[in-house]
Amino acid sequence: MNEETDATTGVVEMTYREAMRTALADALASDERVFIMGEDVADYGGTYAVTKGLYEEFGRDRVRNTPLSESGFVGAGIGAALGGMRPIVEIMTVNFSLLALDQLVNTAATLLHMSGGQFNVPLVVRMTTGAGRQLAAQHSHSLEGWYAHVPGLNVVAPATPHDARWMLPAALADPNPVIIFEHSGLYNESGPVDLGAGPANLDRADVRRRGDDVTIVASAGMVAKALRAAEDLAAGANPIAAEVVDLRSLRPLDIDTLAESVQRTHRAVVVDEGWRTGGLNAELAASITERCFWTLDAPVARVAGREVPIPYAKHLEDAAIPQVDDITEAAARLVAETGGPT
Amino acid sequence: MNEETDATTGVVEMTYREAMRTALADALASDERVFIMGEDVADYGGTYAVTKGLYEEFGRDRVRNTPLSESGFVGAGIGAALGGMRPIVEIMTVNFSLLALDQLVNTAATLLHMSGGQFNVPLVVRMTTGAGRQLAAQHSHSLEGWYAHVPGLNVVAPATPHDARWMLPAALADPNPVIIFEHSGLYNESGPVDLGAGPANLDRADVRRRGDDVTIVASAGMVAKALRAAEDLAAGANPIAAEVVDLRSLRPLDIDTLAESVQRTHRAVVVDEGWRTGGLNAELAASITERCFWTLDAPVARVAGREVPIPYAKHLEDAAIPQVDDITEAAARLVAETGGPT
Amino acid sequence: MNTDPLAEIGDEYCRRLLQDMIRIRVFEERCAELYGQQKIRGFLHLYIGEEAIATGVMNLLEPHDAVLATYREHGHALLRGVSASSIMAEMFGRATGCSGGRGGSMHLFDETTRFFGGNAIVGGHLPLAVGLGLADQMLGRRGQVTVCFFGEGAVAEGEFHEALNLAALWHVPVLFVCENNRYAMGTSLRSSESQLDLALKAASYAIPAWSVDGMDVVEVTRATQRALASVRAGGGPMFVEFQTYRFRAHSMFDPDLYRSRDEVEEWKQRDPIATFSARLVAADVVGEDEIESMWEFARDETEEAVEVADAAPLEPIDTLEDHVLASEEVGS
Amino acid sequence: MNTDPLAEIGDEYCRRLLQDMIRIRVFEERCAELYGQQKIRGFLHLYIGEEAIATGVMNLLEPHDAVLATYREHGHALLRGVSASSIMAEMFGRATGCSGGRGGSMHLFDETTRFFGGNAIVGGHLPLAVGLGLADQMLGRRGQVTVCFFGEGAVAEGEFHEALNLAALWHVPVLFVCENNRYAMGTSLRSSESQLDLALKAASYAIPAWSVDGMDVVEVTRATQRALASVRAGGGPMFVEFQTYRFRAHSMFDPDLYRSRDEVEEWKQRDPIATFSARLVAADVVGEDEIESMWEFARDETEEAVEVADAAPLEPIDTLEDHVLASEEVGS
Ligand SMILES: Cc1ncc(C[n+]2csc(CCOP(=O)(O)OP(=O)(O)O)c2C)c(N)n1
Ligand SMILES: Cc1ncc(C[n+]2csc(CCOP(=O)(O)OP(=O)(O)O)c2C)c(N)n1
Ligand SMILES: [Mg+2]
Ligand SMILES: [Mg+2]
Repeated sequence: MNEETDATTGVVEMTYREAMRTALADALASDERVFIMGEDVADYGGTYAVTKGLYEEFGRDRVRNTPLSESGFVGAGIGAALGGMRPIVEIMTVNFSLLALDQLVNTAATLLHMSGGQFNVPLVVRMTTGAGRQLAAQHSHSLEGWYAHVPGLNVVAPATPHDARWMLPAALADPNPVIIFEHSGLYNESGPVDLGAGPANLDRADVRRRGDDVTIVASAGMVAKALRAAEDLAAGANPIAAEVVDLRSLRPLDIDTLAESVQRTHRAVVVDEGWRTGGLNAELAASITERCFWTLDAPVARVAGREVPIPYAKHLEDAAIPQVDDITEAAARLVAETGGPT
Repeated sequence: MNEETDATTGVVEMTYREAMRTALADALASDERVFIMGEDVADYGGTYAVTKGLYEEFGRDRVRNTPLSESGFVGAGIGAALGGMRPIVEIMTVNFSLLALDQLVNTAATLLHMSGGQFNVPLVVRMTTGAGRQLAAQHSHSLEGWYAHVPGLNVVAPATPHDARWMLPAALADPNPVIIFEHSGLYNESGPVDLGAGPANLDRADVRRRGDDVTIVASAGMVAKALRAAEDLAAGANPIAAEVVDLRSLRPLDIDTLAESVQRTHRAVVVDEGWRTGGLNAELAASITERCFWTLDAPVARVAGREVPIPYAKHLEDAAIPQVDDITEAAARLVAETGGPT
Repeated sequence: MNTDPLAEIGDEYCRRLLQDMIRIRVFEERCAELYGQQKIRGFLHLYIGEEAIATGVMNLLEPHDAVLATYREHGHALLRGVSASSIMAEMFGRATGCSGGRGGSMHLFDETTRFFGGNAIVGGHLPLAVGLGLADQMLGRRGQVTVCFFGEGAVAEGEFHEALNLAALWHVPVLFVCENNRYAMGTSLRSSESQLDLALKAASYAIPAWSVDGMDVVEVTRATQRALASVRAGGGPMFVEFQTYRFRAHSMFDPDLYRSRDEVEEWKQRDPIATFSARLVAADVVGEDEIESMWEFARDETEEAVEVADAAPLEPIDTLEDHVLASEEVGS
Repeated sequence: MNTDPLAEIGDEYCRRLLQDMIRIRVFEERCAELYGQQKIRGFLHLYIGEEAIATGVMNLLEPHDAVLATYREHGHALLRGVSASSIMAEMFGRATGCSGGRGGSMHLFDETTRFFGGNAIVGGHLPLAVGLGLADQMLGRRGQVTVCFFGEGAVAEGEFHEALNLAALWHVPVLFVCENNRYAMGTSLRSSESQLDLALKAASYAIPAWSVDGMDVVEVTRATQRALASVRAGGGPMFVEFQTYRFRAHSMFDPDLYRSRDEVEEWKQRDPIATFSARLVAADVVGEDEIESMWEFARDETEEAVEVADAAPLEPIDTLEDHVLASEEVGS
């Protein structure tokens, strides 16, 4: 749990979807330069019903439907940002963001540098990510790691309703492009949100559960699975105390927090819903190893997606992406192979 | 040097560009299903003059100019492959391939799986990659690592004229999509090509120089720099014997060959022209560590691009990408910190 | 021309068209139920209301032709000759499904009938159609056509523009079939196109194009006959826009808040099956009882498909990583 | 109309147009030399032959307007008021360059004049223009225009299609200026477009469009006046195609094998500077001597720019990672 939620005053339970919608409504109400654009964000209410009701309240100009033109409206978002607006561009899913990748990588991320510091791009892009809903190979990518590779972008992945509520205002206050990844499996999850907390930081990881035997690093949709794995590990025959770290920010990566934890636990498991080879999990394993090589009892264990386009059939999809048991087993094996829990 | 080139008969010296052109001409001559398409591959002769003279010999249909429509003609290449042709699609540079990434990731790489094994895509895509020519932020990407992340694709990076000559026929014989990355800095480099060697493997790394003190892993444009660094290391005050491994294949990664080498040297330096965070270098560091954790004398050292869009000015661009001295220093430091050369 | 269109087409053929529309309708009504029972998962996009288009077009294709469709393709696959049971099994995620259970509703594929999906990136399959046509052209397979179905929403995508330009530039034998059901999810054509005349867009690529009533299977047939004749004769690509409407929501997730009930009801008055049935009865081509048996036939086909699919095995989990890379040529 | 166009424009303005075309010509001729001497590196794309377009258009813009151009933009930047010395310094990779030496020839930027590059992904800046226009519209900055220059090669890109549709759909104040020099590198319009009438394409988005002689600075001026008046008055986006030709190769790397010497020579007969000079002399608007002093002025401006750039410092290497992320608002 992140500390803000320990405060009692003004802490309410709400779903991730409600938290994000509250953040959007608040942003539209408090800054007239802010507007939302994307496919079906208006009457339809957003594919995941996140923008539901907003166009009735703020009108079609500020909650603006776009045609199916991902590259076009993301580029228009960059232009609007350059022109003094604060666009929040919704790309329906990361899968379709490939059509707009040129705009984000070749323009949004490069303009400030290419212009010698003259033009910054205060753009916020939201998109859903992840698998798990039997949508098959073209609708189930987890490509956050690609965006996290690009200098000039900030990339965050709120894993809790609280972060869903408070990362957006921070992103809007940032003078640079910020990409917000929302795991589609999280929208119906509820949790505490401190309504008075104010903008959250966009660059620090957060320890969601304390433990001294092994560090489990996860983000977005994998955080909940990691926490459940930690519970199983604690409830096991010989209990293992797992520490669970929620990355929150994918770029920059908060290696300090990870290193501090691993220095204590001497063991690390990184969890990544995306494909294993060349995924964010590889960067995490590499940086943790650089910082903790001498204190690690074993190589960092990687629990990641299988190297296959995500299949439709449930039993195959489940087998293709990391499940709670995969995390539990990886952590238990790691601890067992290195002398057991302390 | 890879073994084929030790053979004397039929070994000739040619440039990387000539080698690739020879491979293309040979492919067009030997299989009428093969055709080339891309921007300015015909009269213009290709931006890097690789296809020069081919349309005069094989005609406009088989050496086909395309409009500026990267997504369109890459998709057409996939369709032509499905229809029984063997297209060689040239995307001028990896920078523009972002416009076609959806076709490659969501279609070329997924069709076989989504169709339950019914439709394979025998497509070859060639593109240049890399920086070093003062082309600035939008024309200097090294994004091979992204393609190497995608199941369903094969990704190779010939670093020698010999591989430039013999990887193409292997790619054409492969029933799956193969992406060939040609570093634009290599075209004028010459080296030995065994004209009788035949198709090269697309899945094994190759030890280009033997040494027992440290393993330097590189690919594409970084191989030559790694070899020069190895010479400097050997010529230093207290000589260091560096082994240089050319990855050749970026997907699949030949971890066996890397591990075998590191088991001997106990030290590894991975070199990557791309941005450090989340680059292929991270995957290499992570997999080498997994395989060699107990024999490594120190964490794998990563020499990679600085986290900045590539600037135009020469001194800044040079500082942004790995140079020979960066590799030499990293290797020397690694060896010094771990008891010096054996 | 003032000859009677029905006569021109022939009674037998009219019966077949009606039967095929009914087969799609019944099959999909059942899919909706099965989705409610969670036997079908993921996304499910129904074609109900639009059956005249697939029916009119698919019945005019030859075995060697190639077909590409969107995620709203159950009817297209069915009429292409993919068995109802293998389509149903696919949606049940079974090993015997037409994509081995790996594709689901959005990714029906069939190599033997050259059915290239089942594509779920809007606009993404248009360039593939150009390439398939190019292969036919370069390999000298005269008379062969590639038919590419897509929704009007795809027209806004850059790939539509690139594909049509390439098709015209290279004069490939491709028939572009735009299923204009007026909405892309909740976005009406008016809010997605600055110029509503889609045929005019095709003309800007010098591609012959016209707009046709997609609720009338006879009109669809006549227009498609003309278009196919020209494409097969080497006339280059053609574009036909069929005006239609989907009676159901976009997908089973769609609350359908963006259009009025009245609008939907108005269009339902033009139900392609009801209107064609009435017309055939009026013209004495078929009798009420014969029509009833057509529904009966469709129900039997569908129920058998459900039974077969229900009994079908799942792919063993250890095959998960199969079909990522082919060991040698398959398909195409 | 049969009024004398020169008179309409006025002598003073005519002189200015001629002087500006000459400034671009002289500046770029020098760039070519400096490239030979390796003082300018990377890619260098010359505008020689096309000067009438930038000259005619840029002279009609207001300080609050926004401008986007391609990598062939030295002239546009110069006439926008970016100093010759800061442009030259940029190409020399110096700290005093208009992009701090980080952009080079393809990426000239200037915040004070709202010059948004210098964009090197063909077609990539068109959507940005739509967004800049949208910002003007939403912030109620009436009368402000965003002018977007691009080559005819960009018309084949999907982003052209998406951007024009969005611009028309949203009625944004953007002027699209197509510099049709007939070639995209070595690819002629004929081999890149199935429909050669580019204005007709714009029409398919319901955007008013026409084609104009881009070798005649007076025609460029008159057409742009019309277009700008409409856009500033809230008439929505406009599209103007200027027919022109580049006298030099695409870039300094281009062997220029794809077009005949005759073709190039024919077009050189229509050199916008030579023809306009002759016309002004004939009309007694300027004398030979005055024209000579215009060349003199341009040479001085260019030589001074070279000197200043030559003396300018390099960015310290330790600033490499500056300008990757802004600490607070800058520019725009
Ligand atoms: C590139 C892309 N963007 C967005 C989506 C999400 N999406 C799926 S279907 C659809 C609407 C498409 O409408 P249309 O093309 O008219 O076809 P219809 O569903 O009406 O048959 C959208 C936006 C997608 N699949 N692909
Ligand atoms: C998306 C993309 N594809 C390819 C290129 C390489 N390229 C640079 S300029 C150019 C030709 C563009 O021609 P045109 O748009 O007519 O402009 P011109 O150079 O004639 O002024 C090409 C293909 C690029 N920069 N961007
Ligand atoms: Mg539709
Ligand atoms: Mg041009």
